Amino acid sequence: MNLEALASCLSSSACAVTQISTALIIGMLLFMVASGLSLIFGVLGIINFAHGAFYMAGAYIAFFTYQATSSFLLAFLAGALGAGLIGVIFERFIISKVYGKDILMQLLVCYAIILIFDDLVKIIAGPEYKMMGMPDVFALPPLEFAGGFVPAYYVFMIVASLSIGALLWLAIEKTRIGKIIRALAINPQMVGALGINTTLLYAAVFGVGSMLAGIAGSLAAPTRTLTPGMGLSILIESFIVTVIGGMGSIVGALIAALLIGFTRAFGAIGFPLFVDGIMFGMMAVVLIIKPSGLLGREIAR
Amino acid sequence: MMKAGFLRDLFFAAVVLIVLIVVPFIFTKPSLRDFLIYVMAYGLLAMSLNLLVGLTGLVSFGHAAFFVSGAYMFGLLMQSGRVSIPVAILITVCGTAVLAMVIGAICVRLKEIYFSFITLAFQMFIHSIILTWVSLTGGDQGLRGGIPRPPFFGIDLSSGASLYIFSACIFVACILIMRQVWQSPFGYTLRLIRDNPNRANYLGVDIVRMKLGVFILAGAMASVAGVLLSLFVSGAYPEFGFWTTSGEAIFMIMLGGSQLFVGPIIGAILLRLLEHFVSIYTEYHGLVLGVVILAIVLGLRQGIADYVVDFLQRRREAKAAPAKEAAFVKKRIA
Amino acid sequence: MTKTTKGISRRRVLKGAGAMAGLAAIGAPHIAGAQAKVIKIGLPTILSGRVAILGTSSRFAVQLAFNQINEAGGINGRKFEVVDRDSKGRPDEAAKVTRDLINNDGCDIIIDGEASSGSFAVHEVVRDLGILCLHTCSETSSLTADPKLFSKNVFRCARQGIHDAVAGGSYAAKIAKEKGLKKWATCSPDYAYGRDNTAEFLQYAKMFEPSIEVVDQLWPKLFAPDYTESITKLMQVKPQAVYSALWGGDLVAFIEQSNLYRLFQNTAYFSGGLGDPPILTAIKNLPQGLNTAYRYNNGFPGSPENTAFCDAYVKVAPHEPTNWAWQNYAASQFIIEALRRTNGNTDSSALAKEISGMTVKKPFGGAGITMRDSDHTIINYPVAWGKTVSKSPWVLDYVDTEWSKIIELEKEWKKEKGYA
Amino acid sequence: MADPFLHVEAADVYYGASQILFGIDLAVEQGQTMALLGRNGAGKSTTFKMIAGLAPPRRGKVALAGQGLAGRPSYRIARAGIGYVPENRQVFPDHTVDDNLIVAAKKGPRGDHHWNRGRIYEVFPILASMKDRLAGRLSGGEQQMLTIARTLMGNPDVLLLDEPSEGLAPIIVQAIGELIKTLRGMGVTILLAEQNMHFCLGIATHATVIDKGQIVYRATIDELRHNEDIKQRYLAV
Repeated sequence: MNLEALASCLSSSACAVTQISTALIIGMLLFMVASGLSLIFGVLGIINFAHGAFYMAGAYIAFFTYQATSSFLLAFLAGALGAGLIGVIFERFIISKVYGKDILMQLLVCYAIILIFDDLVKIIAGPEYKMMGMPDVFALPPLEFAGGFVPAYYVFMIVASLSIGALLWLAIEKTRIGKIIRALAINPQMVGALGINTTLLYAAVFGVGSMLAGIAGSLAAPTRTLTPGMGLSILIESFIVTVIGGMGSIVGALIAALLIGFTRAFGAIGFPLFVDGIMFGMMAVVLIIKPSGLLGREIAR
Repeated sequence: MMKAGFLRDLFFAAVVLIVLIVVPFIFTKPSLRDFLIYVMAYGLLAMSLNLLVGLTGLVSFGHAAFFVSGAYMFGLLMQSGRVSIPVAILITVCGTAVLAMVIGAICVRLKEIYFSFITLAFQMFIHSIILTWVSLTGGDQGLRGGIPRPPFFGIDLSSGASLYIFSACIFVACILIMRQVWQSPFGYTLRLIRDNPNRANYLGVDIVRMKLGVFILAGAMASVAGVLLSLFVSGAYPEFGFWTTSGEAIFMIMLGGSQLFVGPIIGAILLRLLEHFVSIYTEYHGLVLGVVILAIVLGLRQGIADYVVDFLQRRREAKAAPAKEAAFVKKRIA
Repeated sequence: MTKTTKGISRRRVLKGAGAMAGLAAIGAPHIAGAQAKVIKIGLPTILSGRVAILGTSSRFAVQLAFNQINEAGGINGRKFEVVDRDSKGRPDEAAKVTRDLINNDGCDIIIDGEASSGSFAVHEVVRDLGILCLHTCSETSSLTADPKLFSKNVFRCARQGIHDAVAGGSYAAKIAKEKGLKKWATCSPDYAYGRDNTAEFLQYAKMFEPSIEVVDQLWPKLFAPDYTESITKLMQVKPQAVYSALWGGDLVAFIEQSNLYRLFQNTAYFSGGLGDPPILTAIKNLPQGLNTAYRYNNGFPGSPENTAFCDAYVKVAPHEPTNWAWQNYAASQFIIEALRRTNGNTDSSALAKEISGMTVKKPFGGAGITMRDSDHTIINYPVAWGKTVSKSPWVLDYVDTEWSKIIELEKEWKKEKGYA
Repeated sequence: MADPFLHVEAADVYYGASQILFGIDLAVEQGQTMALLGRNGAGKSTTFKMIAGLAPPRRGKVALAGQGLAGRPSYRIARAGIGYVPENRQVFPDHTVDDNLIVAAKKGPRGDHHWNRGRIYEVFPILASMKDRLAGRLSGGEQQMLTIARTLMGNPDVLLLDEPSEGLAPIIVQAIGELIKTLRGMGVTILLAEQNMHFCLGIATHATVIDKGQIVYRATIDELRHNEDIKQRYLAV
């Protein structure tokens, strides 16, 4: 434990800026993955343990698109939409068969999908590490803010994630379709009886949730290594985020993702050995005090 | 009644034990023994978890925490060289029971998926302790240097055959204990809690205490499974306590069936066989296993043993149905 | 795209239709006779998950070696069959599949393609069953250096951490002296190998250049996808040089993420794991002048044997040989040569007796690689450090370390550790 | 004679293995207000759920304006013109009153959209005054008004009202009654499930009595008013 280092970091603007940006960098990708997880749980009542597979799918699709086209924009869009599409197919043909079944059935189906996806990636892309590489647009020296340095790509990543998060929030809170989706989360039968095609809506929500994971994957592709099984590590952390933030709450996911981001960024300086323990500890404490998470509702179903 | 039931169980247990011991002497290939010991260890883990999942409706995602605690406690005790094997097992089971009591006291108050989450959190916490506390546990490399098996009461477990027989005896004893719980008034109270907690509450059942009781019991049984495995592989590894191990146990329950007492064992055998043969033929065993899981979940929609039991019951009912329907019609007309 | 070229059938055809019959099949005594002519090599390794390349590149090398000998007519008329099995990187699974390979598949010899933790588990099994085994991937020094773990049938045909630490330490000390690098930091994965490797490197670097001072040590998690917090921490500490034991995909991510911060503009980088072709080629923007240990290079040592090995390997694998590939290839050579000497007798102790002290020329030529008989680990393999360049062959200017110096310091280290 | 506007014929409904409805026949003409009367558990709600597609019949048929509905998903039935108002006032509690209406807005089966929020607030002035309040915070009567209004937003041809008076104070019940009368006056076709016969007397034109999952009596409301036997047997509390 080195609280002195922590204090001295916080008192220097250079250090504070760099570490705060670090927290955002870590937090934002987690937020993207966790918000999708949270959305799917909130509306469909499914804990999508296979969510990491969509993150992986997004990253690989972005990687191959970038190799083929050398366009980051296309790679990003392909990763996001590709993961979304796979999500819809997965929902229609598999997950929809276990709605309302006990949680173990859902868990098992997701486990099966993880196994299948990892092997498919190994067959299609091979077992070796892949790295997409930094697109030329972002091949700039890191930007300086108050003495601290933030790479240009990370600035883009943070802004993009926050914008997507804000769009998602606005869509859910302010648009008619968002209102319908919130209603769907609470009383799907009633929503159907009002003439709304709930089947389609479920597929769409699952698609958007997977798309968010795909977005995280394609945003991560230029800086993270692609391997079969890469979905696992991010799944565990985003799971912690979702539980802390409250299953079903987008804002909760944001707050919790930032909490984890700050814990890791400043933990690296002040208490490097306890970071992991603190994350699990926070999760346990939240579950004990408020099982539904910081901003979650008790489950109605 | 109880007594007759117990005698019958005892008889079955004796038969199973004899079969378990005799089979490897007929088919003498050592790999069969290896296979059976694995099935016993993982089967015991899955059965103990099913006390929570199938009997009480508590879906624990973190049951491997007790499996790993069993393996490490036992391994460390044996490596200390101060105790004999039976004493080490006794201490391990009691120690894990205490651990399960502490964790359970917090967990069983939570409902449904929150219970699942918090058990998962505790398991990951224990797993990260094992990884971090290198000086005690050996960190990611596990307990190294082998687990000594000093002879006791003239039994020397360093021979493969006696280790196997010892494991089979412990396994059958544990199954017998769990069977008694499964059939006892305590077991029926747990089923009531699973099916209708409000009614249980109304009848004056102390739900939290009952849940805690079965949680401790299941944890203790899981620790025995951990002991068996660590004795066999002569080591203990953090992976024993990773969430994938819990996942595997859940998978065994689902594969076999949660409502039949022996379902998880059937699941353990099926999964082990499946993995064994699939991994001989292809490195893409994940793909094959995944497809099999989907086929079972989406096709049968329940464990294989549960499916067979239901199927037989449906057939019996279908035979009895015409008579019943006639009676029903008569009643309506009247 | 992976192009999987299959050599001799690694899947056992004979298991056939009856296999699913279940328990009985496992229990059935395996058929002697015609099959006994085939010598089975069991290869437990990691074929799935994040480090699957560890196993697949090992498998390519082992298959290559035994295909070559099969094409040459086998040994004393006996052909080879390689049976591989996926351990998923789990030690308990590694123990189990190794037992299966021996007890069920009837493998005569085990080539252990496991990472460190799995190797210790396999080690217990082969020690228990008394079968010949060569560890080919674990670099953890204690695996063979610790006499408590010694087994007469078990060898290690892999780089040993302590050898590389001596070479790396002396190389780093020289550069530190030249460039005045005093402030050092480390950033290694938080597990046994990462910690041991880092400690050993620092020990020798400091021994050779006492002015080296370690200002900070960072321990990111193994298989962490993101190293940003470690990188920014390094930027706060501002060391002149960084040592890292990161490897594989983790290292690729670390280098790319560090590039974003231009970390290597003012900081010298010393890596134990960078010199592996799949890593070097995966990194899109490989900075020039990073220092790395030799893992494999098609131009070093510049011998015809090495070129022949590399050419044959890329014909069957989708990438150049890896560190694990040459180690496995060399291990196969030890086995083949030993069988030649025993005339195809697969008895473990007979083979072990031959392998002790044996020298093989493949794959590097020159004086060959020797299996030291005192502790069953290889010596005289390439231990060198070089600097990265931005295009193939990726690493140049390899600086050798005298093996006599390595062995001398290894002796002291063993004494220190109580191993000798 | 043409088929009735809303027509249920010989419909059987099962929950799992147990049969709930036995050969239900129902006919509601356009513009009628039909009361479906019966005791608690007689099968009124199940009948409604069957029509709305939430408890599809195993046998028999359901048709609206000659168009078969049985077996279709509930949203298709709603789009065909069935406006189902469930019992227990299932408002979306975390949505505002306004949002509850927005969620339900759709055109009628022939593209008509005479019901919109403006019109709703005219007809339900009490909702207009609290349109930004969360629906979960409304009183029971207000919630009942909201569920009716919400269903009207879908411009249905037939309104199925499941026990709108249940659990409400008499004065509120009266207000709901007035509201239904207003709707009737506007020409809305209504099927009204009730155990409270007196509530229906001033509202409905026709009555059907259901008991133990079977239709036992059909008449105009005036005939029922004077049939003491039926009232005693099937409706007395």
